[in-house]
Amino acid sequence: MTARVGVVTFPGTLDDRDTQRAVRVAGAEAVPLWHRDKDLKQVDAVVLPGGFSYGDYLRAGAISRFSPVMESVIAQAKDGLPVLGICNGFQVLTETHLLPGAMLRNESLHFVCREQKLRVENADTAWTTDYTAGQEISVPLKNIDGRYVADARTLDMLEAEGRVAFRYLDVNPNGSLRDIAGITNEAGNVVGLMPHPEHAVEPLIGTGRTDGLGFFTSILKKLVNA
Amino acid sequence: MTLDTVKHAAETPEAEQPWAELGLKQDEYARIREILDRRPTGAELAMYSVMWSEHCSYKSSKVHLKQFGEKVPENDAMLVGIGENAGVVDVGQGYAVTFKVESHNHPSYIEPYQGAATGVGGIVRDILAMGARPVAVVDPLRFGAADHPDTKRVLPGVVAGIGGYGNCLGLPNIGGEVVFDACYQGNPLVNAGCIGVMKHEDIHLAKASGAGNKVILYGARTGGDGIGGVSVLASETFDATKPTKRPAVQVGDPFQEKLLIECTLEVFKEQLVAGIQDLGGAGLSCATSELASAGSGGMRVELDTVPLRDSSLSPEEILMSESQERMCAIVEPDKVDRFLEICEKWDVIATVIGEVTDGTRLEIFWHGEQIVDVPPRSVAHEGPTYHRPYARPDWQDALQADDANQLARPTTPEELRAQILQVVASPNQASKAWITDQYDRFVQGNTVLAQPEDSGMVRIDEETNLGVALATDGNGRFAKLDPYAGAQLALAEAYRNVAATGAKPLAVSDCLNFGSPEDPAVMWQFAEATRGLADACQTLGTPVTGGNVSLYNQTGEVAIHPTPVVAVLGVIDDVNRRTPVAFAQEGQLIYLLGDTAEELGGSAWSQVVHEHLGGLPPKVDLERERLLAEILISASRDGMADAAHDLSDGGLIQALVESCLRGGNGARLVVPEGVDPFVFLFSESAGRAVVSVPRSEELRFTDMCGARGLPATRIGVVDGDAIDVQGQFSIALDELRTAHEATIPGLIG
Amino acid sequence: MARVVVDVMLKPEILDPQGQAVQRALPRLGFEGIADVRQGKRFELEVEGPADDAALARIREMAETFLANTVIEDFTVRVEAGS
Amino acid sequence: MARVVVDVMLKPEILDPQGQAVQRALPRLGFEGIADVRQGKRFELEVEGPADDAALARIREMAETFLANTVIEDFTVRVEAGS
Ligand SMILES: Nc1ncnc2c1ncn2[C@@H]1O[C@H](COP(=O)(O)OP(=O)(O)O)[C@@H](O)[C@H]1O
Ligand SMILES: [Mg+2]
Repeated sequence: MTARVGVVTFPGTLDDRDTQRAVRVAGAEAVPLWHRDKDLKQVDAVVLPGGFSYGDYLRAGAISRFSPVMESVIAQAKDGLPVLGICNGFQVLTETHLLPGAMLRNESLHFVCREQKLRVENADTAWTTDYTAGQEISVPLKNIDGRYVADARTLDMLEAEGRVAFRYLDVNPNGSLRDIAGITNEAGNVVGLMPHPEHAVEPLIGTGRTDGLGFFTSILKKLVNA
Repeated sequence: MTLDTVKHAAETPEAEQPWAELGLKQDEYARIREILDRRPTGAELAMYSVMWSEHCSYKSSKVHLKQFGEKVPENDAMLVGIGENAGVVDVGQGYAVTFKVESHNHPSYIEPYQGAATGVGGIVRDILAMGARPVAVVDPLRFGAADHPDTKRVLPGVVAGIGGYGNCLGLPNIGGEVVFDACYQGNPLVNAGCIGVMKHEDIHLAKASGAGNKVILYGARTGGDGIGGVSVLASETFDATKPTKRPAVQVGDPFQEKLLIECTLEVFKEQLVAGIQDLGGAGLSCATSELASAGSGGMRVELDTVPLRDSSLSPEEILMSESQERMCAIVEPDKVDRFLEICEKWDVIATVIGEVTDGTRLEIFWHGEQIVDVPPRSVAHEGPTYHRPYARPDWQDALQADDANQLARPTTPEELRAQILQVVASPNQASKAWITDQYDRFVQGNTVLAQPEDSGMVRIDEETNLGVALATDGNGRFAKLDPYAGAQLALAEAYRNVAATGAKPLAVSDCLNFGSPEDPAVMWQFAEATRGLADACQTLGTPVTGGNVSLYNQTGEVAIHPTPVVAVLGVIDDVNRRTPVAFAQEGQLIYLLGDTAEELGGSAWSQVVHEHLGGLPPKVDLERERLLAEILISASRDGMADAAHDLSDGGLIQALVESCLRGGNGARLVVPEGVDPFVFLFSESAGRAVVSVPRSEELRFTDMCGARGLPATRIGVVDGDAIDVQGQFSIALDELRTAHEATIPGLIG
Repeated sequence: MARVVVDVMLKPEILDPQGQAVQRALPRLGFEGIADVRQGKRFELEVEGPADDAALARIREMAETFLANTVIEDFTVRVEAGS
Repeated sequence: MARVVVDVMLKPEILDPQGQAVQRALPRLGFEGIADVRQGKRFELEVEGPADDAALARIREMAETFLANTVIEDFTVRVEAGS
């Protein structure tokens, strides 16, 4: 038995096919989900991939958040469905308030594309058990609205509860507060991050490293062992 | 205002018409009247004027471009040649690849962000219209002097526009060029290229056949964008005094284009399309007349069915509008419903605006009244042809006599070292990361190599690891010294760059950027460059599959350097065998391949150290280029070289600096006996590359070079954290890195 | 038809790099004496029918849930004078 | 200190993809009756000293040359009421 991981396509999503590939490389089954369908096809987990859904118009993620598929994702995430939001997917998750905070334009005001070093701070979420806490990984990062912000109380809470899941190392590429690259919800099933693990699952392609594969093997193990 | 119908035109032969304002010449207007046997209607005049503009009709250039077809080399790979939206080549395993480079120069000067953005949008639709999924873009750019205030306006806007549009489409940017030169001050060059991939059976052509088939316009609504833009912006030099009531600037909507791509690929997949054409310059005028002209019948269009953004547009304006993100498809009647359904799925507006007829005319109606009745070929394919006079300029001899080899050279190792740092830090030779880091190079998950590699490379089959590579090059300084040789050097460099990564060069696209064709000196440059490129393509066996011409790149009397930009596409059977530029392994041996002569004309050194342009460009030896490419490809395939970097502007030292910095390793070098260190490091002789060879492969590698007659000189070893030239100087990598990387952010950031 | 304007600005406590970039550039362009710049968004909505209390209430809700992200942004709604 | 507001909007004839995307989304969110949406920028400038004619003239020049791209955008300058 293998796990079925849904990958949502919104209009303007770009990394859906890459994410499906990453799911397959990890050994799970990738199930395409369409923004207009409420039906999640009984998947065991959902990834909201990167891209520019609705052109990032208004605010990144603001329009997608209201799609039919998100109604189901929001409802089931609250019941424990594992959900991973990558880049634009992370932006959608903050817009839905499944994750706290918000994303603003990069401090440099430019789009930035680079190989980014991260520290995995929380290796207990549904998507990070194949890493060890404190592990350093390098994956591609590419965004223009990637500056994570939240008020001080929220940030303190995230820190205190160990919910800062990933932190930028060496360079903070977008001015995110407290170098936050990704966070998790309290239950650990909903995780969002700006960098792109799905672009780092095959040697030779992209950065030539496979540091991102752990996200997809983590969820597979969790689901298969469940 | 009364509608100028065909009937009305026939009845009012003497009515005054604004043909001159629309950019037509008197004899052209007379010819239109002759073709129609009456005066044209306003709508017809609009169509002819825009389709007969330089930009759309290639009227000054086509007598020269003909050579690309006449001198086409034997090449089994060519599936679709010049004349379609883009050429198509066979890359094996049933795959076909289409690619093309286009210019969006004038619009990008007026409005850098939108001009560049819509340039990307336009070339992507060209590729899409061939039936292919776009998989990567490249962007060869030229700006004015790096420290000129206007460059600070134009460059960031252009880069943000290319990134803003391409990133949002999900197309990895895998290469390009950034060149600064005062000659481009008022005429920056924004060229954009795109690669698309399809299976052989999916190739689509722009033609409308089959009476009764429907004409479907889909994508964005039509607004007043760029009306007159084609003729005003692309075909004449600017006339700032002319008032425009409609925006001459098109605004791009990359989100709409992304939907258009996905929607189009889906209708292709379900085989719902009999013919297709993108809407670019000249909008509907171009799409309808070209589709009808290439097809077998006529076409009838109800123009009032076109969805509008601005309801005040006149029929003439609708025909000329250059609103972006639109496509036009020919669809069999029983497939229309499914076609519209797929458009709805992707939130794309689609409208049946007409049908293919069994007649011979393109007929356009406005609320039931006929406003266009023309033979489509006369609009689309039988425009005027000029044999413009050309003459070698009288200054050419003096320019060539001003020999760069006579310039003062460094006299001490310290001076040589200082000049190396100066060249490596100069805007043209410095790292372009500040620019290229604003482009997504990872999206689609198939990028094997991207900037700053010698060529971009993407995997096109995940099972077999088949890949394609693309490099673009052009050196306006060389072309100014000798346009014939300059064009060949551009080709040679791109060809070499592709081979350096291990891919086999297959085919060529080009973007020819020149000044005014009405200047005989410019026309001579153009004639020489096209002749040079066509000859070289024939020798190298790489056909020109398509391209673009941009003329009138000049301010007043002063033209830009002749700037032929050449893109070479290559194929590699297994991307695992690709060769990067980085010296990643300490201890490997560095070999210089090829011969170094004393060739400093047009060189980076002469520009940076002496602000000099004169003499002759490096000699072209195409047989040598071919041999070098074969060696580089074999070395990659058989694992004999772990790194390779072609030598071009900046010479050997530039290549070494780049390979060392990329790999994070230094190099210890020895100048071969009897060679002048300065010439060794700075000469820009063509047909050369450096490679790093594992010690275990040395013998096999040198045997191969020896057996095939390619000079291979062992010049050093990858080692340490400095570039150390024995008996000369040493420069720490840190110092080189700072020099190389700080320049562009310092000037522009 | 009435025109309603929704202005959306970052909350004062949120760093506004766009505004700052503008402000930093001003002296270089020869404009002195601007102590602070904030950059936000302006939406112009054409409302079918009158911009009465009911319509404005609906637009306020739209701003609250959609046009602004109230985690980081404040907004104001007003009927454009003269419309 | 006075606050001066510069509103920058795309010219009416220029395509506004953002405004269009917002407008298209509204019915799905249950907001009917909005015929058109245009999205622009709002700059709030804190001026040292009074917002007198001279200051406004300078700001107008700043808007013309810098804050707005007059190839595609229009702008208005006004002193914020109450400041
Ligand atoms: N505008 C650009 N967009 C993308 N890549 C670029 C651009 N300009 C330069 N590059 C990349 O930077 C690298 C170095 O460029 P260049 O020095 O022109 O290469 P070469 O001399 O080998 O042709 C190449 O990989 C090139 O593709
Ligand atoms: Mg190169």
